[in-house]
Amino acid sequence: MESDIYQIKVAGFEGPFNLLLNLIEKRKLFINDVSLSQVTEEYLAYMQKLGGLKPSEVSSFVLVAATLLLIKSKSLLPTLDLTLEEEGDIKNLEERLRLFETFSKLAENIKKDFGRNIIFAPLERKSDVVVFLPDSQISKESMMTFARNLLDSMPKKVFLPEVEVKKVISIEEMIDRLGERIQNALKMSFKEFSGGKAVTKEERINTIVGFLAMLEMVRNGIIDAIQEENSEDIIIEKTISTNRESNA
Amino acid sequence: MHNLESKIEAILFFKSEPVSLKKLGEVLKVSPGEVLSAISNLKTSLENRGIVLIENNNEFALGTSPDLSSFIEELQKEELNRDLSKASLETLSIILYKNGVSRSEIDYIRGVNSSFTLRALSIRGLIEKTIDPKDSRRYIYKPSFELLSYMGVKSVEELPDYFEVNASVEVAAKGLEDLSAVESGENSNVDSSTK
Amino acid sequence: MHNLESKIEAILFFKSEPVSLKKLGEVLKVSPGEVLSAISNLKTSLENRGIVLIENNNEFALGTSPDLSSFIEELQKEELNRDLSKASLETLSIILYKNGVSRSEIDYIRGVNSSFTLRALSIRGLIEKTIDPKDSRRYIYKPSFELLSYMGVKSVEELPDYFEVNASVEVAAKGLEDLSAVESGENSNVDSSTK
Repeated sequence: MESDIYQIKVAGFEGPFNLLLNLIEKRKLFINDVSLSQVTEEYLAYMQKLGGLKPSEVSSFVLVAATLLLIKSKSLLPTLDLTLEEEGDIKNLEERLRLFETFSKLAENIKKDFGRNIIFAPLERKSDVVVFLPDSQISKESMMTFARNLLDSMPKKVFLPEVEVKKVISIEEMIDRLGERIQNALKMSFKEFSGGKAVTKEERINTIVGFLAMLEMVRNGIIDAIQEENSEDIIIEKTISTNRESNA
Repeated sequence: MHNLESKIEAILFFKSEPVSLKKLGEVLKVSPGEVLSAISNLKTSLENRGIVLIENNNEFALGTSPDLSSFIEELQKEELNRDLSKASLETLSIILYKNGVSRSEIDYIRGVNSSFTLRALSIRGLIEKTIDPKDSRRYIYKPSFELLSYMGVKSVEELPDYFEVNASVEVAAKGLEDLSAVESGENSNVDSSTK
Repeated sequence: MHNLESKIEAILFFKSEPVSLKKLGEVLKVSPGEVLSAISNLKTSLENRGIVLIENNNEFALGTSPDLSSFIEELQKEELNRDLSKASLETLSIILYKNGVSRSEIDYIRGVNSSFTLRALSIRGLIEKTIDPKDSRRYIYKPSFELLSYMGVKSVEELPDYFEVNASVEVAAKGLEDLSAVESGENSNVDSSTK
């Protein structure tokens, strides 16, 4: 527990949207593919420091990273063709980020207003007549059962479901594929670089090579996350159906 | 002769905890419509007074006027906890402005798993969970009376820009349906733990 | 702007017990004469309402209108004779198996806020509360003697599997400390990001 608290403090961000929004706002940009592409490298660099977070948390950062990689690749290599699904992922990330932005702003207002003007409920009445009124539902056995059921229904730590792991693995594959595609596109569209305007050909190639190196680091980060899966677990709420069983 | 309005006032005063529309109708032997119209009169009578009527999810309670907050706080011995973490603030803003939201929707908007934060907020009494009438396998989280009290509003509608925000996020929530990945992720969680 | 009258109404409502003229003058920082004249206005405002002002030996309190007393009595009777809710029974079981438990520990184990439930159990004489010797701002809850004898035990140790279940409850309640640690950890996180 203690090490988790420490890590969260070091990380300083509650999830990928928080980080991403912060990076965009720092540059005073609006949320769109251009701004997302501009902050991608910083986001990926930040992800390198994530080791030690719970895998479930890492995977939420990785899922967003995958989409950012697509956006960045497209901005580096306009000739790179994205699939419809990939285009959809990009649009979806932008929409979710805007939604998150809305609620982050509201959260700031709530921070200001919370506890400022409180509506108080009355204090407990001392004069309430106490008459002993038991209930036939109270017995030695029923009380023991209630206590036991309650203890059972407290959230347990359970192993991360396999789906989560699979999702992360498929992102790793996706990054591999993306890396290949970029390298191929780089070979194929070489003439594109000769028409460099403000930046020289060498600079552009350097940018892309640097980006590929970054991809490799992210890939390694994901592998770390997967390796941690077996040793880590997450908190999960008891499901409703089992609660109901205890009702009966 | 005491009318419905004063009877409701007496019940809420006597109970000193939230009373549902249904319960009021039963006790007073009148229709929900009659209760609501009497409640609306009671609200008017309480304007500019020391007591206010709070309304939340068809439940009603009396409390002290938010304008007198600092004054009443001096009479209060219990320590008030005004600290909220960033995660809690984000989660509360979603629950307040959507006024009834599932965990998967909260996770979708925040981009992280919120189960820990939701439990902590529920323990503090700031949110309430009920079984989703549309899907009995999941919960719906709503603001509690305690939360509205701390925000100093008599109902969620009094929150700044409530209608505007609530309408805009309704639209955005439609996009959620497309995102089956998150949903199925949660459902499989549920499945695996019931086995 | 809130006048003296509404402030007095709020104080009496909040305190739920008789408050002396002297005390009202002190809290409101006005003379007894001013309090009395505001009280007289308040009495007029409360005419034909569900709440009345009760006066006795220069002490003042709010109460339900005497015209409604039979109605309220009926309500109370019906309330007290109702079956205990699942929430009440759950809470009671924790109080029995952790002899001497604070509200926050109960809230933590149940995952929800228990203040209304505890009050309902108190009114029925099933539990007793005493001030926590470790922290005078909070209470410790214990089963009442009547409850134990109703259950046919002389002490909680005679409850089935007491020592085993008690140990589990103690362990579960320990989690509360971890929770507060995380909450404050999150708070310091917020601090560092706002700087």
